[in-house]
Amino acid sequence: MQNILIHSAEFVFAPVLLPLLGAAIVFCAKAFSRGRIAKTIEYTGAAIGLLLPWLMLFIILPNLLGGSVYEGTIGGWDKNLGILYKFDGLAWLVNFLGFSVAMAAWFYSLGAGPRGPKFTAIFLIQTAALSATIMTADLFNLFVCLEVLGISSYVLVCSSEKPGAFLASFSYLMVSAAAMIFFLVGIYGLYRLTGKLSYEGIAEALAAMDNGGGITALISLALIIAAVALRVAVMPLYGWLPDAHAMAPHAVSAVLSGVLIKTPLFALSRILIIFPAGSDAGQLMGVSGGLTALIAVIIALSQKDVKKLLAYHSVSQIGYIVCAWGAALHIGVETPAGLVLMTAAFLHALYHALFKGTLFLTVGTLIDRAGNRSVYELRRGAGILKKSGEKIPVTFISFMLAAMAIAAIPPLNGYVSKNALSYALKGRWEYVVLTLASVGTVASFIKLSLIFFPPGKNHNAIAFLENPQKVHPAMKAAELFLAILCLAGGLFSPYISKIAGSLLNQSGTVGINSIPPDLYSGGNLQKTLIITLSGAAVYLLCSTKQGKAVLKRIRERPRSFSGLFTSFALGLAGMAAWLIYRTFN
Amino acid sequence: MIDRILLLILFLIGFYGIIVKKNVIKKIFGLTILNSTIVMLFVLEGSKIGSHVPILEENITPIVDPVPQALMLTAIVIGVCVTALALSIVYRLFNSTGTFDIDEIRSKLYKDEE
Amino acid sequence: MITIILVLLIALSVFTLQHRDLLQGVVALSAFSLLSAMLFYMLRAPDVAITEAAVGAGVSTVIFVWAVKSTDRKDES
Amino acid sequence: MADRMKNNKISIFYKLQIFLAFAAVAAVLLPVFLNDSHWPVFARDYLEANGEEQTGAANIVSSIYLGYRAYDTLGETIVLLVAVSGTIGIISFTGKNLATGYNEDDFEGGNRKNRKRTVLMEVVTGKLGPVILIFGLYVMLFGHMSPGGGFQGGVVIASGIIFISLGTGGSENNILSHSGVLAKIEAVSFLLLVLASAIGLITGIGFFANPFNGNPIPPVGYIILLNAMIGLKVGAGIAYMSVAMLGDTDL
Repeated sequence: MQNILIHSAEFVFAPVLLPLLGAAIVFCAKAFSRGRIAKTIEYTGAAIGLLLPWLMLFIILPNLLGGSVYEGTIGGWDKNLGILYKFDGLAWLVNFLGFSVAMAAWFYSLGAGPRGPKFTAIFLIQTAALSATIMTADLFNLFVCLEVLGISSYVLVCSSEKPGAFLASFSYLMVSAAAMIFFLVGIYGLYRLTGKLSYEGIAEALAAMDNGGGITALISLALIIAAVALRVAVMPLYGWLPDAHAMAPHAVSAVLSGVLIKTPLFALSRILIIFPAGSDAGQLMGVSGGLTALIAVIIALSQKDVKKLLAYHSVSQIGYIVCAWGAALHIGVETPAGLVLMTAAFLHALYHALFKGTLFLTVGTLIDRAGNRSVYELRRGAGILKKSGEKIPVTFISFMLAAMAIAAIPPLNGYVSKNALSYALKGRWEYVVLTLASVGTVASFIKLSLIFFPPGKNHNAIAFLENPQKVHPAMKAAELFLAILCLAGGLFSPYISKIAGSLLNQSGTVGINSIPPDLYSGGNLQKTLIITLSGAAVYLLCSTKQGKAVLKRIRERPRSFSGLFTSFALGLAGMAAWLIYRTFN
Repeated sequence: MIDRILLLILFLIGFYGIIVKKNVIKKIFGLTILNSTIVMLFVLEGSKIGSHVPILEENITPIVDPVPQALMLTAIVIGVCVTALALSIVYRLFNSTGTFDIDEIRSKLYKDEE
Repeated sequence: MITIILVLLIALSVFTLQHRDLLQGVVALSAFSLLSAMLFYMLRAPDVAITEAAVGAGVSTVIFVWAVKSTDRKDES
Repeated sequence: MADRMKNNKISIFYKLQIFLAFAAVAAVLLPVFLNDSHWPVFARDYLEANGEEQTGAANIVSSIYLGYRAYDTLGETIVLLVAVSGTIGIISFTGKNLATGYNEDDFEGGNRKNRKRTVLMEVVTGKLGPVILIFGLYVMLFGHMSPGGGFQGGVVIASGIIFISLGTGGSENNILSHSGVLAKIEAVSFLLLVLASAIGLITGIGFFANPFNGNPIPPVGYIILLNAMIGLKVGAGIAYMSVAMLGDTDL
């Protein structure tokens, strides 16, 4: 047994190393060969980088469930100088989420593009950076990981070759590069105080000081939180996301929305758990998460571009996750209530990755076939897809499953995770906010679903592409894979929740289950029915003349490049002021 | 002390370049300045505990703190990589809009969408 | 001495950002990098100095010059 | 008139917004910049005592860069790799036509007709190129005991390659500055770098662990190995990018 443990300790680097190896192989294939051989090598590299790590995750799962945590220094150096890593249940879960969605998205890109070895290689590097980000326990290494993650996603957003994509990528690049410089200032502050770079080293050294590091430590922490929160896109810092996610190629959008905005969040929780001020920071982030969920869904309801609508929904759904995540950190993740909240947050992150991935892929398939992205103009989507050679309406079915999941219709996964969130947050103000946001979600998905159905009476007919491209089988397979996972996530949720709960549970409290015992009770179903009906009512209200005028106003609110930086600066100052206020009062 | 105040001013100048200047190339200038500032801050402060370069020869001590220097090597390179990518994106933006003004680029590209 | 260099750096950065001709701005930025490389050398950080000189003053100047020459060197605003 | 009033209003709002951002940043950063606590000496003392012994490098910065924190360096190399291939992919798509699809498979140089080049420049760069190349190799391979290392050496090598390409009149005439060759060198050295980081996994001493322990190769061998690979990768990558940029302008 001892032997197996030592041996499997090397497996934890597989999710970082294998995608890099795959990327290197793909680059070599690009440089050395052409045609069929290059394609074969490229696909081999992708299999090494995406499938193999995913399978290896299952080899180490029993050990992690048995309570072992892999940690140490990379290269075996002294722990005060080397880079610490920690592969625990949280890392496993985030890796699982990342590789599942990345695999499906890459497979989809085979049919829909962007194709080519360069795309595959950068996609693999991005995946490697995702698992490196969640594994690291060192501040400067986190900086490097976030930069790798960032630079690969700027390139991937550009790869759709739309002019709008370049602007979106530029805004994203500028604001997050500037944020990373503030992150470096945060590292400077903490290194100056403690002389350490690992999370544990810094926390220990700060605890040893008589004033806990004073204002400098708090501000440094705020700088780090703000820079990471920008990647997560919570309320004041979300401005870059909608454009970038809407303009990216569909496969990349699925990964960006599904995985990329959640990984930094869970990586941040590693820092906040061990810092004394982390619980206050979690409280403020929870509040902004709740507000994000509600405000972003209102903006989403007003959107015209289908992918932008989905992108704003990503902001809204990340708000749900941050809300529960922050509350969990505030209570303390060791406590049973905190653990329930954290598990619910992760469950929603996982399920959101699945249904939002499906939505981006299916809607992407349709808008490429139709040549139109407007939610007000595009109609008869199912017919267009049929014309593109889809005998069995796979795309339509997958879309409907995912849309019902995000609108929390039983028995799909969204119903489970949203109920888990409500159950965990019961009796708090966030509960009300999230319920209101759910109403908005239902309304906007009724609006979005119309693109698949025949037009109403007074709908102006618009021209579509004459001969839509055929839907590639790989695209259908990817859509169906994710949609089935959505359904399975709903049906087998008790097991999934149990596994997630015990992986996140490090203190050994037994019997944590974040799924409410009365999941399918009359009360919950009734609540869902009320939410759905009021969502429909909100939709009807929005399609009136006044409603449309209000939505237009929201849609055309002023947005500017400098606004991104102002909101970052104000968010940063707010976080710093809050931490100082809480510590000295 | 005065050095660090000057560095803070330099930092704010870089931030000014990013946020106020309309020309995208100047925004990238600002980003470069920001990046250099934090590198200087790290190296400047890290050099205060020693008087010799961190290359060990015949017990000449005390050396300056080598850790910030190693970190800043990485930071410089990452900064230049990001700059290069940003410039190539700007090149493409210029090719499709013919201007460097961020507001004009924005209104030209997002005109048909809103 | 360090203070003087820092003041010079501030002057160069203001020039870079305010000058109408982008190409001159690039040259000033390159001088900025060289001057900061000198600062690093004085601060006993030869490795950082070499990197800043090679990467900051060398590579990034080449890329900036390329970008400005292949587009538009005047800043109208 | 109304329009002007509106503009005025927007500009006041805009100024306020900029002012707030500045005030916020200055207020937040001031205490961090002005913190006067004593700089920690722990890491310095430890490295002064053990750095050379543990890694074999007299240059302590190198021993951190490629020893204690080599994993960061791998990440940095990856950032450069992505930046180079992303930049080339973005700029090699020339012209104002904004077609769909990601046509990036190959970069073949673009048009080189309008290059302004003088004889003086050709002679000087052509003669200087090999010297710079040798200097780059020196910086790259002696990074463990003198300032420099793989990255810096790589950049110098890249400028040597560019000089040679300028001196021999067009990059296709010279094997070293041919973009295909550079891409091959870059890809292979990246593969070798990833494999070098994994040597420890295969021999069972852990990821990124130093496989050389003085028997027969001294531990510093690992740093030299990494330096060489990073140098080749960086040199090839930056030269590749520069050749691509030289391709369509008269720099």
